[in-house]
Amino acid sequence: MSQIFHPSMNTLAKASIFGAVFIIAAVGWVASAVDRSPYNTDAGVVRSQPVPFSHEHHVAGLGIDCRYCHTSVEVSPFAGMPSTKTCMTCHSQIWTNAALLAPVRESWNSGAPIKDATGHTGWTRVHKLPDFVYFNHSIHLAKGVGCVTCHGRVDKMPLMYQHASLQMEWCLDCHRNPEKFVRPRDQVFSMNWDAEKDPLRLGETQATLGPKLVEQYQIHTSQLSNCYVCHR
Amino acid sequence: MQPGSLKTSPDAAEATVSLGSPVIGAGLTFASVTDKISSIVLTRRAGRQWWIGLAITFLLVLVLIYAVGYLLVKGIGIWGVNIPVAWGFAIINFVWWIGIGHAGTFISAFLLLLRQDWRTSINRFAEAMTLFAVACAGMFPLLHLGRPGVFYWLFPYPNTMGLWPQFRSPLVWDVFAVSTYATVSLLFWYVGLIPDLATLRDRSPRRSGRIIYGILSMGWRGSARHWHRYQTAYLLLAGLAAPLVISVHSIVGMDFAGSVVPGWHSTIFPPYFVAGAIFSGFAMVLTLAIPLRKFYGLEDFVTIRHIDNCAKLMLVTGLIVAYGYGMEAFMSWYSGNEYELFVTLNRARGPYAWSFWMLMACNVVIPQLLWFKRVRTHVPLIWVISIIVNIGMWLERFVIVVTSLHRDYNPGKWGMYYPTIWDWATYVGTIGFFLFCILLFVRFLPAISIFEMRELVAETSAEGAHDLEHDRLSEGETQVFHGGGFSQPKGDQI
Amino acid sequence: MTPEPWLYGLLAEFDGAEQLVEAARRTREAGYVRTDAYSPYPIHGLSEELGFRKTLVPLLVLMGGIVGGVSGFFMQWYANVVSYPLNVGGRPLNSWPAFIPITFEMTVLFAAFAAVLGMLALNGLPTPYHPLFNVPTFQLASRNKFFLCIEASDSKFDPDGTRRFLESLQPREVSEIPR
Amino acid sequence: MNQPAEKFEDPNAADGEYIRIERRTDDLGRPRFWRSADELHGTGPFLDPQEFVWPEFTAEADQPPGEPSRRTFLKVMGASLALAGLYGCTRRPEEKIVPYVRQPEQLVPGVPLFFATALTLGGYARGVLVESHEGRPTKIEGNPDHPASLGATDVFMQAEILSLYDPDRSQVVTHDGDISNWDSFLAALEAQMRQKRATGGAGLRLLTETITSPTLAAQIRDLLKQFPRARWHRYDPIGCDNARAGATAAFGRDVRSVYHFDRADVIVSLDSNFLLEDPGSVRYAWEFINGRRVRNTKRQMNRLFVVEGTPTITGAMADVRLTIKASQIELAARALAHAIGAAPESGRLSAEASKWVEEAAAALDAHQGKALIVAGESQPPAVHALAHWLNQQLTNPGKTVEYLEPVEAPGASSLIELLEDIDSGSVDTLLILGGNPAYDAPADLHFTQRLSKVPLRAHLSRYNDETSYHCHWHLPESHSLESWSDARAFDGTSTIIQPLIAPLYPSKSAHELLAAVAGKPSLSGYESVRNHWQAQHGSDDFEDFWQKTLSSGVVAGSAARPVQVSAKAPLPMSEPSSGTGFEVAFRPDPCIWDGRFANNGWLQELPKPLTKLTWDNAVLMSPADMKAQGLTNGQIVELRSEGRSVTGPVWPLPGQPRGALTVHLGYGRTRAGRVGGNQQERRGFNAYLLRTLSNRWTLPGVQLSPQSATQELACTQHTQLMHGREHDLIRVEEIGAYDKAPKPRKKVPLTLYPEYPYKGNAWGMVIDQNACIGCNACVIACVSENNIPVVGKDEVARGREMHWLRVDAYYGGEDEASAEGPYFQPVPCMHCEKAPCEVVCPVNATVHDEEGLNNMVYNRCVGTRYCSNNCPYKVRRFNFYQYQDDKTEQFKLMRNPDVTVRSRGVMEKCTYCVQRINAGRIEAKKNEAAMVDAKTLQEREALRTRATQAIAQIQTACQQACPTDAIIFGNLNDPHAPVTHLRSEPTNYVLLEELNTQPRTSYLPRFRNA
Repeated sequence: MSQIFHPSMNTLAKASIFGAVFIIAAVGWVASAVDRSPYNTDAGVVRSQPVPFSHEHHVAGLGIDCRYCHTSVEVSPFAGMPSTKTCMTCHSQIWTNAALLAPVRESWNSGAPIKDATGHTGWTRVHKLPDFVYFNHSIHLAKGVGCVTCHGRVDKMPLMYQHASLQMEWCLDCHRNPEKFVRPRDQVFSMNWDAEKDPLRLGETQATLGPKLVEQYQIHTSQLSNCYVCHR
Repeated sequence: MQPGSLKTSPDAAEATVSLGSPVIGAGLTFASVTDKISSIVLTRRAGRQWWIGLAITFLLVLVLIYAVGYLLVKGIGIWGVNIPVAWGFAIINFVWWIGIGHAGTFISAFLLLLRQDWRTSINRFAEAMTLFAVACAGMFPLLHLGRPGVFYWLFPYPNTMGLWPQFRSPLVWDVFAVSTYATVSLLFWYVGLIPDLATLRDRSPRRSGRIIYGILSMGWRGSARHWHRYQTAYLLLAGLAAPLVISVHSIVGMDFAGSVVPGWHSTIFPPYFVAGAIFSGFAMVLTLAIPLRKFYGLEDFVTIRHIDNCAKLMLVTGLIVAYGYGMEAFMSWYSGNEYELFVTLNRARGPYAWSFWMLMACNVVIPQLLWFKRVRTHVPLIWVISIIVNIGMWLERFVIVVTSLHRDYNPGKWGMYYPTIWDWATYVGTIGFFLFCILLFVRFLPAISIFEMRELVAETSAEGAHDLEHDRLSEGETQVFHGGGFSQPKGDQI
Repeated sequence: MTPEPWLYGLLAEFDGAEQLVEAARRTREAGYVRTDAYSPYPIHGLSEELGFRKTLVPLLVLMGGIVGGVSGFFMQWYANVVSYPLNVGGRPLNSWPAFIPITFEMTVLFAAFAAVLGMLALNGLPTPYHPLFNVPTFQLASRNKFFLCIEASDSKFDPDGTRRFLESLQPREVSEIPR
Repeated sequence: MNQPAEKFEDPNAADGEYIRIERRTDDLGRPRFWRSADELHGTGPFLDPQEFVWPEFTAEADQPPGEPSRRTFLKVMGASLALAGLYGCTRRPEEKIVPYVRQPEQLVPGVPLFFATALTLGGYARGVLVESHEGRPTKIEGNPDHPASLGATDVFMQAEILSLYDPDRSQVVTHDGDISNWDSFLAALEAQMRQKRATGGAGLRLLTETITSPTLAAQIRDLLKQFPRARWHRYDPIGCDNARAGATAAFGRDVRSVYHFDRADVIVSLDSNFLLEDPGSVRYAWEFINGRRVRNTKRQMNRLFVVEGTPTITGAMADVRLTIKASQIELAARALAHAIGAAPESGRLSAEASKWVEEAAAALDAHQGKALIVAGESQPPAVHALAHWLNQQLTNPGKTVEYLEPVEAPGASSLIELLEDIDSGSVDTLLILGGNPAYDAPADLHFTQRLSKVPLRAHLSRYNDETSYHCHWHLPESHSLESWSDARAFDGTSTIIQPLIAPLYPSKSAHELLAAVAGKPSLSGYESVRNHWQAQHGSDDFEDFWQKTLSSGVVAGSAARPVQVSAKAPLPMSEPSSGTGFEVAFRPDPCIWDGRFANNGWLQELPKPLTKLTWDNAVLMSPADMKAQGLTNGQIVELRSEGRSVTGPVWPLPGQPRGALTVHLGYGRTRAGRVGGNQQERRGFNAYLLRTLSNRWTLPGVQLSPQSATQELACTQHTQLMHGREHDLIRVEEIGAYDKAPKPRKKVPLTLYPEYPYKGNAWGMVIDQNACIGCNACVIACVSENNIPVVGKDEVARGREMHWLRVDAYYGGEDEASAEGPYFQPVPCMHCEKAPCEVVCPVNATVHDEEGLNNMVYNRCVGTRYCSNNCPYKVRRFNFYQYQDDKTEQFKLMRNPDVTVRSRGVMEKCTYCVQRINAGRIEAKKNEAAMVDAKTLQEREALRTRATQAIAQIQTACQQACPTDAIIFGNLNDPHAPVTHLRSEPTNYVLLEELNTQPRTSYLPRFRNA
């Protein structure tokens, strides 16, 4: 009987068995990476809008408070989207002829909700939670969770995009350790609050301040990871 | 030796059987054993029956694929399950298949540890049977999910939800038990195959065959040191598989025993599930072995002694199972729990009484025939009995699942269970898949462990071990055998 | 004297197990170390005759089992007590009795892998190519023939002397194993 | 409806009206609402409706169940090979947020508003509060201020939400079956009216059902003034005709009797199902039960005697019950009158009946002035007259019963008169406002063929139904939640009906149509109603009155005036019905009433209180009779009488008198819709086909002939016997069980498991089985609140109904002959502290939370259904198919946005209305957190109180709907909560206690005062 295989097959065969372990591990790692990547979470993806509204300009530039447009954020699960009327309070006075604002004026005149150039009605949703997740803005503000904590520095976003992954593990991170994130109730709308630099609370750091606030605001951490808190 | 003389007439062999009676035919040599078994795979043409069988079973596989596809499109609602009977055929078939698998491991592991030399000629395809049965079983828990697409949530892996499986649930135990069982069985089977694959490599007339078997045999060359480690590892695997097989069906039993459902919540379930598993397993071994030895003329290897032993084991396990039934009924009365008692009475008198009494007939009454040696050595009769036992064991699971659920604590939500065409299609489909795999197996792999048979030859007939005249014949290329060195089977037997 | 580089060793073919065992013993007594015997089925005591003492496989299996068991239980304890503690049916977080089945299964799984992979590794398998396969009759090692091989790398090896020694064992024939 | 969103823009543009809602709470802790300011009630599409009701897993799109065609083969094969590994991989679709152009000031996006209005049944108003999410009515609750509701509802009120969004509602005007429009109808009408004005309206006829609406009544009055020769006719398939005739017979004039069951110690019902079938039933149920709540501290209860022709839920509550043929009840009534000391001796009675009469008479005698006799609509006027006379004899008037001015609009002629005029050819224009006489008129009137003689026929109705089919014009009618109107309750109290949403389709209300007839087609319903009340109230401070009235939901002081009347001695016996064969009793269906709710899936799938049948009516028969006739369940029988016949399946009804059959009206519709039945597919059989003018309720001498065929009926409870498990199911105690009961003690459950401390809230529920009348209001409320799908008859028959809350009905007694009850047991999730379902879930999809709730996380569920197997109470429901209709736009608008819409393959169950709990808890926590910044101590305390209030006010949907407060939910850690007190009642028990599942839901036993 003659040889069936070339000597190199020995190495090859051994390597294939040994390598299988690493291949499987690698596949798993890639899968989990993709799962958490913006491709899957849409984090950092800028959406096209009827009007290229710049939070950077309105928040950082003009210093408009979040609540000016997102009116119901303190009382309702839903932060609220500004009505055309809200836009027109200023833009009936300034930039009255700006081409960019045509859709707004169009809506105002026609009385129909805002449309983009292609005729699609409405703004494109940027922060989308699955329908089986019930997020309530008002309670988070009441308990000292700042806008920035979830939405990022919108004052640095010329165009709006989703800041965080919005995946369950991300939510749990704060629901399990609120002290790492809570801030004074009077600072929830601040874009650049920092525990170290808070003039009213000298010498505090998040590490020292957080637990106190959790205590004061009666945040029952253990309850925060109950399923029914977010899912119904 | 003369052609044809190798094949001792079955009748002669079956006439008398005792503990001393041979586990292989007389006058076998290393060479003849090797050539005969390997030739089935390497040189014999696949017979007409084989093709017909393959065609039929393949049709059934198509039925399975369609049934599963329709299930995935429409949803679990196409089955007969409902509230209160939320488990139906899927779980029944799952338990049934898992049970069947057990005989394979039992034969190869337990009997090896117990130094039962007669096991050698049946352990190989018993193990194959295990693998395919487990494959069939594995399908059902997956398919019976409301959302099969997320079955992987039952496995622990780092996920973005920060969640884990619920390790207290017997279903998760199942996941681990069944997957471990499948893996270990596969390893055990493959390790057993390596030397035979080497034999096939060395005897294959075709280059393709030499390459394929060459790769699979990993360059095995029968070195004394290799044999040494090989046997140690094989023995240890057997030692691991033995408790494993017990644990697997105990855990399956705990799927039921772990619940509060009257008729399920019973400590006797694990042991008598294991006994039942081996009971049905041996039944299936016989159901397969008897036709197999006939078609491939393997009466010398699977002798009447094997059939007799399997029958005895069926009898023993059957009695354990019967004892289980008895204790179940007794405890339901002795516990004084009205709900338990009701379930027992409802099984015997309720709308599903037919299944209960059929079960008693198949699993308790008919196996008693096995007390008689006449019956144990009457091959066709044994074959029929083994099939009856298979049916009986399926009915046992039907009775356990359906009759317990359909009338439990709350009369306001009692109900009935009627399987649909899709339940049947899926079940029959898996049977087809099982036989399909078996047919492929006997065609492409040695259905009997060649090297262990050689060992057996060495032990039994020292003098017959080498037979010069025969060796000369076979030193050359294997096609020499086409002229028919030994028993040329009749055409219709191939 | 140095062996030819093209030679792997010499191979003697025997008809029976007894002869092979006998040959193996005498080979060892003759002081050959790098030897091996090949048989179609495991022959009791043969490897000892070649001076093979004990194997590591059982130890590996034990290790595998321990690793599997510990990691199995730890996984369950960690998931239920540390990672995401949940009140499930009012049961204790660390419901250790409920964790036993999976712990056991993991033990068996890891042990089994250790047994198979360990055996292969220690045997140096897979080796699809081997000089022995260059010897035409060697294919009968998987059928009905028994072989004894003395490798050229053995310090006592010398082509003629060793061949003479092997022939003194009355083999069916002695053949050279080209690399 | 193609673009729902646009339909929602600016609903009441026509009206220039809008309501601002503020929220306060009354002492009962029930939410109440009133409105102020007078602005536009406009609520545009603030979000795409789909935003809130997107099915969970879009990848699992699915068709309703059906058999595979050869076409599906490839798809199926493909799917099977793909093996569904791709669930998670579907990218979420891009979504749009559509903000307002001008956001209404009162509206806070995401926070529901509540509006007070009323819904009518048979013309009588029941006040409701309607929950509205961004302009979409989603849920109906009772109005605590309304006398006919007291904050509770019945099944019909709850189900109106589905009726509103019913895609089968008529959406266009049709003329001779072709699509037309309002303009062409109004043109045709105008042409007709022009010559009518000349002739003073000769030949003009209106046909309506009972009208209590003051505005509509006034409009008709004006119309008849305008057209002196026109006439108005009225017909009701159910109605109160017998009661009114009886009153006239007794008092010489029509009066309305209003009962006060809570003031009566002894109540005798003469075939009256006052717990279900009276315009005041919701209130009566509460009063009646109030008279029999048994507690450790209050151990008396009223005593109910019932004689009835067929078992009803009222009979099921009876302490002393007699079921005899309906035609025999007059005899029993007279015997009773005789025993009380009335004139003529009655006919012979069975021994059983005489015994009942004696007991009843004795009890009545002993409770003069604290007794009450009620007669049912299905009894002839003579029986009603007897009842009035008896009440008077026992000095009950003014105490347990009051007589008021009739609340119905007077001046209507009868249907017969209309038909006679048609025969005489003096009718040329017939406007049918509502109702469906072509379907439900007595068979012997041959309504349809006589109707066809009228030259111009128009029918205003919500559905293009049988009557529309026989009219030239069909006119879509607006739903009560879409249009302005008003109506009076059983006691005359008026409510202004205000719309919550603009009409989904081009429809008009009766007001608008009549205005058009009167020549003012532009007059809106809003104007008609407002003008009427302005005229009534006078202009000074009218605005104030108008706002108060709208926000409170009742017109203050509008109840009918009491009248002084005295009953004459009983009339002579009306000749007893004769004839061999069976006696058939016609009754309104407990689920779809007279057929008007036939197309309402919620009601069709609602198990009937006694038989637990769904989707069909049946010929209800005494089990003994069925044996005698050799009939099996569901076997088809033919009922034949006077050459008319119907066929339907028989079903056994324990307690049904021998020789009597009962059939429920409302089924066998031919043009109800896809749900209620059409030409292709009928639901049940049409019992109206046997009903005659003279025998509207009881038809003697019916021949019954069994057929070979059998029909499968979808029954949700296969056995109504307790199989000796009374102790673990429904405990029935004689009154005074408390004396035997153990002293209240803190139960310390033995268990190997650690005790989980519940420091915060600990939710629990107590169900008072002595208060449950089995009316099913809780079930429908749950369906409406929790987006529970309708699965259809076939699925129900396979045991797959989805109701989270079921009401089991178990019969007591030895056998079917001596069956007691049935007793009712609502079974929601028990929220066991040691829940068996949780331990077996392989993926942590159902676990406990810190408030003791058994959480069911749909999106984690993989669907092993192990939890259902391991639930001893079998309260879990599984989505075997994609049951939720995620295609129909209307349903997307209807669903509760606060509850996940479950999709295929997941388990679901009662959550204790966790969405309401969370809303309350969040409110409380907001206040708690705010306490940090409180400046003063008072402010701090105010916040604390608001926090505790928010928790205390949480109600489950079933609890809020229950007319008798049989379901009490609350925080067991709150020592003041009612649930805590009831939990510690010595007779309080949990189901299957020996399993030690430690349920949070516990039960109080049923008591009998025999």
